[in-house]
Amino acid sequence: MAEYLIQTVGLPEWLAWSLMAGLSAVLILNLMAGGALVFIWAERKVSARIQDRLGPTRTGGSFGWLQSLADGIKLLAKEDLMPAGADGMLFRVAPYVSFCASFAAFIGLPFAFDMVGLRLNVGVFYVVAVLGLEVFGVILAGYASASKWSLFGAMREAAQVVSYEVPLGMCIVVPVMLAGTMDLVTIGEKQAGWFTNWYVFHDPFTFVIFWVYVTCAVASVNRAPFDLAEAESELVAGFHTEYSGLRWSFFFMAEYSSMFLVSGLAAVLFLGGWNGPIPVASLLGLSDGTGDTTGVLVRLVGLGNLLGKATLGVLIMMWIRWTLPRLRIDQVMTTCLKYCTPIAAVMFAGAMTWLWVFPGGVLDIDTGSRRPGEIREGWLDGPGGRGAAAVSTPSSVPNNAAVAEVAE
Amino acid sequence: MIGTLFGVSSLLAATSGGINWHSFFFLLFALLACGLAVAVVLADNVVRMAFYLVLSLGATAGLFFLAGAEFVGAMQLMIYVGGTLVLLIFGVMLTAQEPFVAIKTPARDKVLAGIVGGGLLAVLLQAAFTGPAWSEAPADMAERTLGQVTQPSATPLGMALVGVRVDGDVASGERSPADGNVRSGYLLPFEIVSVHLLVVLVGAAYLARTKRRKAVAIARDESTTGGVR
Amino acid sequence: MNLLSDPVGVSHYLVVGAILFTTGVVCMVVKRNALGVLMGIELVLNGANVNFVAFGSPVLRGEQASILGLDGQAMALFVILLAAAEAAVALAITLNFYNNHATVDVDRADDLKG
Amino acid sequence: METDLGATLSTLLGLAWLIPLASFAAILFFGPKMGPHGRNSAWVATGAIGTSLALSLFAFGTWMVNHPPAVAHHGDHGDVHGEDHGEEHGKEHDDSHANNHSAEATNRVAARLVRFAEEQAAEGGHGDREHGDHEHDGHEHSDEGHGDEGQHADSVEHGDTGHGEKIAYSGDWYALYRSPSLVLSIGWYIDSMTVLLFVVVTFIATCIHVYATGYMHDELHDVTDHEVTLAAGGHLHRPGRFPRFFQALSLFCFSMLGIVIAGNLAMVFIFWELVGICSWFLIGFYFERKSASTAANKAFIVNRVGDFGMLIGLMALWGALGTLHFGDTVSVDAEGHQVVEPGLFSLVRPAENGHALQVPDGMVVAAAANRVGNIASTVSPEDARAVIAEQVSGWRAMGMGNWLLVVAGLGIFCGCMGKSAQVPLHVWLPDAMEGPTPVSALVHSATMVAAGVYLTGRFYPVLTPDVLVVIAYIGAITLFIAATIALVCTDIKRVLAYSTVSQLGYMMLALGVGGWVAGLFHLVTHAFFKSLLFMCSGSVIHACHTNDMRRMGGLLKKMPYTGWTMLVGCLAIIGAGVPFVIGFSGYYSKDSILAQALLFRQINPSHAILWYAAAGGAALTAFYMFRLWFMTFIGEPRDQEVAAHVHESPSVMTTPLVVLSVMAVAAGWSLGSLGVVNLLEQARPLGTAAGMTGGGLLTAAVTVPAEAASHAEAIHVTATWTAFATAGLGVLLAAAFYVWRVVNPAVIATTLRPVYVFLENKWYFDEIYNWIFVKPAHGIAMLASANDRGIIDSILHLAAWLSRQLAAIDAWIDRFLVDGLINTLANVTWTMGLRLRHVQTGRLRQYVMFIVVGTVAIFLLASMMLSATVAIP
Repeated sequence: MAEYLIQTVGLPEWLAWSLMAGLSAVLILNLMAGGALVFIWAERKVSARIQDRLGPTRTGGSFGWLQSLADGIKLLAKEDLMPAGADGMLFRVAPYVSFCASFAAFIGLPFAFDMVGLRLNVGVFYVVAVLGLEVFGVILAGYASASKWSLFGAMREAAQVVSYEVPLGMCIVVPVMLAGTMDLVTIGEKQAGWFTNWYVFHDPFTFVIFWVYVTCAVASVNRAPFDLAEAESELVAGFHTEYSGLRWSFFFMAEYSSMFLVSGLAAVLFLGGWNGPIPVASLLGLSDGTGDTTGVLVRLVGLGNLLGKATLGVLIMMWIRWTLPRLRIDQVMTTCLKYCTPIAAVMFAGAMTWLWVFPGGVLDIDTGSRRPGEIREGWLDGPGGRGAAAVSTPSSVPNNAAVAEVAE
Repeated sequence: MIGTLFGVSSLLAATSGGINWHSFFFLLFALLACGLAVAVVLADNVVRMAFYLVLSLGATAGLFFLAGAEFVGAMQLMIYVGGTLVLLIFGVMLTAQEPFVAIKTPARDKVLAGIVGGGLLAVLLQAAFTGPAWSEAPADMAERTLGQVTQPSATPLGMALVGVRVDGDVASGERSPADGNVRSGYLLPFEIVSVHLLVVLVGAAYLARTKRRKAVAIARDESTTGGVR
Repeated sequence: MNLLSDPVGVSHYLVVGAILFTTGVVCMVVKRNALGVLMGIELVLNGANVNFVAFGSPVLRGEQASILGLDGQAMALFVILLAAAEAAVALAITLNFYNNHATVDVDRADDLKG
Repeated sequence: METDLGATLSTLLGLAWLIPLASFAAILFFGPKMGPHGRNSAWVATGAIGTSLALSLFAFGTWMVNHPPAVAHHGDHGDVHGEDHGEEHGKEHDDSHANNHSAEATNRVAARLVRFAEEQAAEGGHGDREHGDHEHDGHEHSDEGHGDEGQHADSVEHGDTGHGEKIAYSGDWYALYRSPSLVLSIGWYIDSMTVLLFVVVTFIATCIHVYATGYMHDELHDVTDHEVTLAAGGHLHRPGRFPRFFQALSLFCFSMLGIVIAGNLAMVFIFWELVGICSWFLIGFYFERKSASTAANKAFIVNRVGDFGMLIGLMALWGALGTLHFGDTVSVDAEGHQVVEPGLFSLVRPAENGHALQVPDGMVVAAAANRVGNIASTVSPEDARAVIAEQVSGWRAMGMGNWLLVVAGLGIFCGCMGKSAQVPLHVWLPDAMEGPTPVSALVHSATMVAAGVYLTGRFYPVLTPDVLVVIAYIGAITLFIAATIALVCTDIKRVLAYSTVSQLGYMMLALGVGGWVAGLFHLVTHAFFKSLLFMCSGSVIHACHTNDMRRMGGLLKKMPYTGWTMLVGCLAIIGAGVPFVIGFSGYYSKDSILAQALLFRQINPSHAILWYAAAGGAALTAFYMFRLWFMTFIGEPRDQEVAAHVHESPSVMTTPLVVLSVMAVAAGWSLGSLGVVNLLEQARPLGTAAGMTGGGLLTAAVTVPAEAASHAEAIHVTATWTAFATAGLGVLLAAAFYVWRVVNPAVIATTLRPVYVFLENKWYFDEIYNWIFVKPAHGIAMLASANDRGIIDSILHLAAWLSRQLAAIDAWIDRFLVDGLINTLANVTWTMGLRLRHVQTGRLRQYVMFIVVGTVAIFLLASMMLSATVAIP
């Protein structure tokens, strides 16, 4: 989008970059904070509806849509207490660790074509890795609180997350394999066109593995029914028993933003990313690859798509939370090791076989986007690459653009 | 985000000259990594040690990203940090009871270690600056945009791991996948490592299985007889 | 030399690696806690990794790196993998040690001393 | 087609040959584990030999289908002559000689020789008038003989398998040793005789295996041997050896079949020794008994004497001819065309010579060594060969190398004498009866002892008239001596043993006087009825627990099967039968022998003694056989307590008796062309159909008549009547002695005391040998041992003493210098270890420290050393 500012608007380069930097930083931060607010509100309403209640009605009008804001103010106003026996430094740092983890994870997540904090060609990997760091804060919190409830909560969480990363990884490998790259943007591009190109519909195996992914995602952000870390019925409030005020709210934001993150990841990996079910843009002959106004508009539409999908995912998580009872720790482990992992493994093998049998997909709909194999070779155009070996593809445009900028 | 920050950095570089932002971020991460590593040494509490270690490793991952090794960086984050996570958990588990939280080390040991470590460091640093080729950066270093990925590494690494080399020598031209004689890459080491990992898992599970009764009994009579001499 | 203005070369990375390595060694020497020793090992390996990556890095070495290709990074990968394996086994051993001696103090692990 | 058949037969018979070996190995390794006390090893062995029997029968059938033997029509029409187209046939034959000996040519020549034989038979004794050039005569006679032989001649033309042709397949399975001068190989030489003997051997062996499972059942549990008294007093008590028995039996079958199928003399010799060792095992089966072990050793040693002669024969053959193969070896050389390397037979009786016996070139040259030397010294090697080649015929005319051939024949025959217990090497066979009766039945009557006869028959074409005469005399003497001894024996098995010896003598005699078919025919029939007789005696012994006939008697009612089958056996052996109508198997074989002997006497009057021996032998045979039978089965039981618990043997023992008795009756019959005689006639060696004239070395010139001639009316009738009369006489005498008791044997014994004693002591053979060989040997041995102890040992002791002194010094050095050194070293190491132990502090962190320090130190050192080369900024 920086190109857009430079080329069309005509801003100087440094200004364009700085604007973009500020913009994306602000966007992500607000997405997390505001998103947290919205989702907390939504959670209240959803749970209320599911439990046949009304939920918040008064604060800020009929829907109580200021409820979360009020809560936020309250939390800001609260005093940050710290137990006497606590390990002060760790106790203070823990919330920020979790928050930073989920924040850093957002850097890799594309919201639309090329609308990404930093386009890494190991995007998926990066996101998952960083997301895994979130639990770190939780454990620190659990330990530092010097309270056995917290410790138990933290231990459970650790065990759960560490073991659920295995099936999660397997699920994620499948789209990576189909796309032939770990670059989330490319993965998204490859699903352009009709919704039949979404990887969830690529073949039966991916369809199954999508649901495995959903399960594992819910578990890895320890939402109900996997929220053993804060099992209020057993451990008062789990790892954040001793927390209050802003630190507590940081945990909360971290949780909700990681929910959003895994939903977004699901959207990008399986649900076509920023591509709508019907390729309106490409039907109209517009492309999101260009740097001009139409391109930006198309990308904005894509942004809408992605946010919609992610939100839908979060709502589904809420639905699950308020519908299913909490599992025991052994049931959690069983689900992971005896069900998710084997199923994921089998589905992985199946998808691989499918790809081998039908290289071009079963029904070969022209997606109007790149065919497999072109983008995969895109890296070859880089400086160390094989020169004119592969056809130059738009996926490598940003690099070249950057190089061009440097040249001028 | 980081990318945009890099943008800002290049902007600043354009305006106020002087500062090389690559060096800046390198310095940032390097200081973090080394400082936290030292913190690891200095800390007594196991859990804190682990915490510092994780941050240090994270910073190192940052260094890797800077050096253009994204895949390794991500790998570092995922595995090392994950592994240290487990370390941490064990630390918590084993040192939950007070006496082990901090096991004091005699001061003279520390001093001795300091001296020896100093010697080692000296040697290593001397080695680091010996090679003339290492000390200066490549020519285009100055004007390369920060965060620009000169050569994506994930795919060639993956292909190298499954036995096809498309990097390095291909660029230098004397070998190319076209004319067949590509280096076999890392297929064999890859297989070996995978098997090795499996074995290690099994072995670790076997070692760590609970056999408290016997163990305690052994420990007791060893303590009585003062061990085998 | 002004670290901020001068471009970063391989040897800068080597310095970082050296420091990490030394710290790791010192950590191994100083810590009586088995886990501490393990962390020292992790640090040492990490320092080695820094060197590997630096040597193989196209950013730092430009065209010279293209002879090495990605060997450095591949090495780093293997180091990381083996480090994970080593951590698993080492932890298992530590646990065993703890089961047998009810402590994690490596100085108490001298049953076989001469 | 022939090669196919050859391959088929060799495969079948080879399998039949090897299966017993397999069972031997199986029992050897797993015998004791086969059921309780290795009971099942019997079934393993029996199964194996049964399989061999089946295979042999199959091979037999195959042979019959491919080469149906023709009815041997003989001299009975030999006297008719027809005058018609002979010349062109003669021509054809001549040019048929030109090409190398293809089967076609050999067939023709063989046919002609047979016809020549018929002529000569017709002309009776004056065969000796034309000797020297059979070839020419052969032509004339065959040319005349075509009138009635027309159809036969044609059949010959068409290469049909009529009689008088030799069909044999030979080949090698595996070469043990191959060098230009000698090929030792495991090979096969298969003709109808081989097939026939395979069937006979496997058949009898099967019967005896079955029989033995019953007979040896004592060995199934621990045995108390009452014939062995221990030094400590009491009898030997030992575990049973059931598996061992059948193991040895299997090995024996393997070896025997090996002899039969052998394709060359070397292989024959190998298996010859193998059967020897088998018989050693089996005779010494009760080796705790002194008698048994001595008997075993005796048998073996006596056989060695024979084998020594055989070795000489082998050397003579190999040295002079360079091959030991019977048949020709056809191989394909590098250029791809066949190379026929002639075997013994075609060397001795080359086709060019019409298969008439001639001294092979090799022997001639060997004999004329000095002349050859002269030639070689005068002319260059390559044309020396040519010179020698043209000289050879001349030297042969001078009779050179003749004696070499004789030596070879005599040598081989020596081996046969040993194996077939011919005088003077017959002494081992009666003692061999120490072995279990089934062994006597199989090894020492039916098969192994027949091996000698078989080999003589197989080797027949190489035997010169001199050798044949020797053989005949040996046989005659043997048959007479053995028969006389058998008259007075009281041990039932010994009687049979001596009868065996004498029957073997008959066979040898038959071979000697030119009755090739007759001898082998008797071999076959004798195999059947003698094994039958032995098994019957075994059954009797089994019932009475004694060998002594004087304690038997009147057993016929007690054990009918045994009795009647034994009667059949006796009738068979004496050759009973209705003259010219039908008879037991022995009737045919013995008649043919007698006829041949008679013919021989007519041709060579000087050798009439042979005929008398044969005829008298027949009478004696009849007498002692029926003496045996009467004493055993007729009259009153002489020993009540023996007769008390006598019982018929179990059916597993009687069934083989019945089966064998059937064979003993029917073995001699021939249905149309299917009969032993015709089969053997088919296997007759080339050229032996004709008579031979020769001699001069060992005897005066003698003519061995053609066997075909003995079928002439005149001779045939006389022989038959003689045989009948003598046999009848013998039987009547026996009856008079032991049934009607008109004569009391005791009285005779007293009146003819010296003769009786002489016979009872077996002509003092053992004593004589004892005095001549054993005693001197002992004397020499004593001298040797004295020398050994007195002189050599003392020297050795001195040396030993000296070396002990030396060793003492060494020991001192060792203990004080060497060991001291080592010990000090060890101590130093030990103390160092004790010191260094403390370095191993077991403190992890210290180790790490050491590592680091070491690294730094090494680095510093290295950089110091390299600092000269590497400039460090």
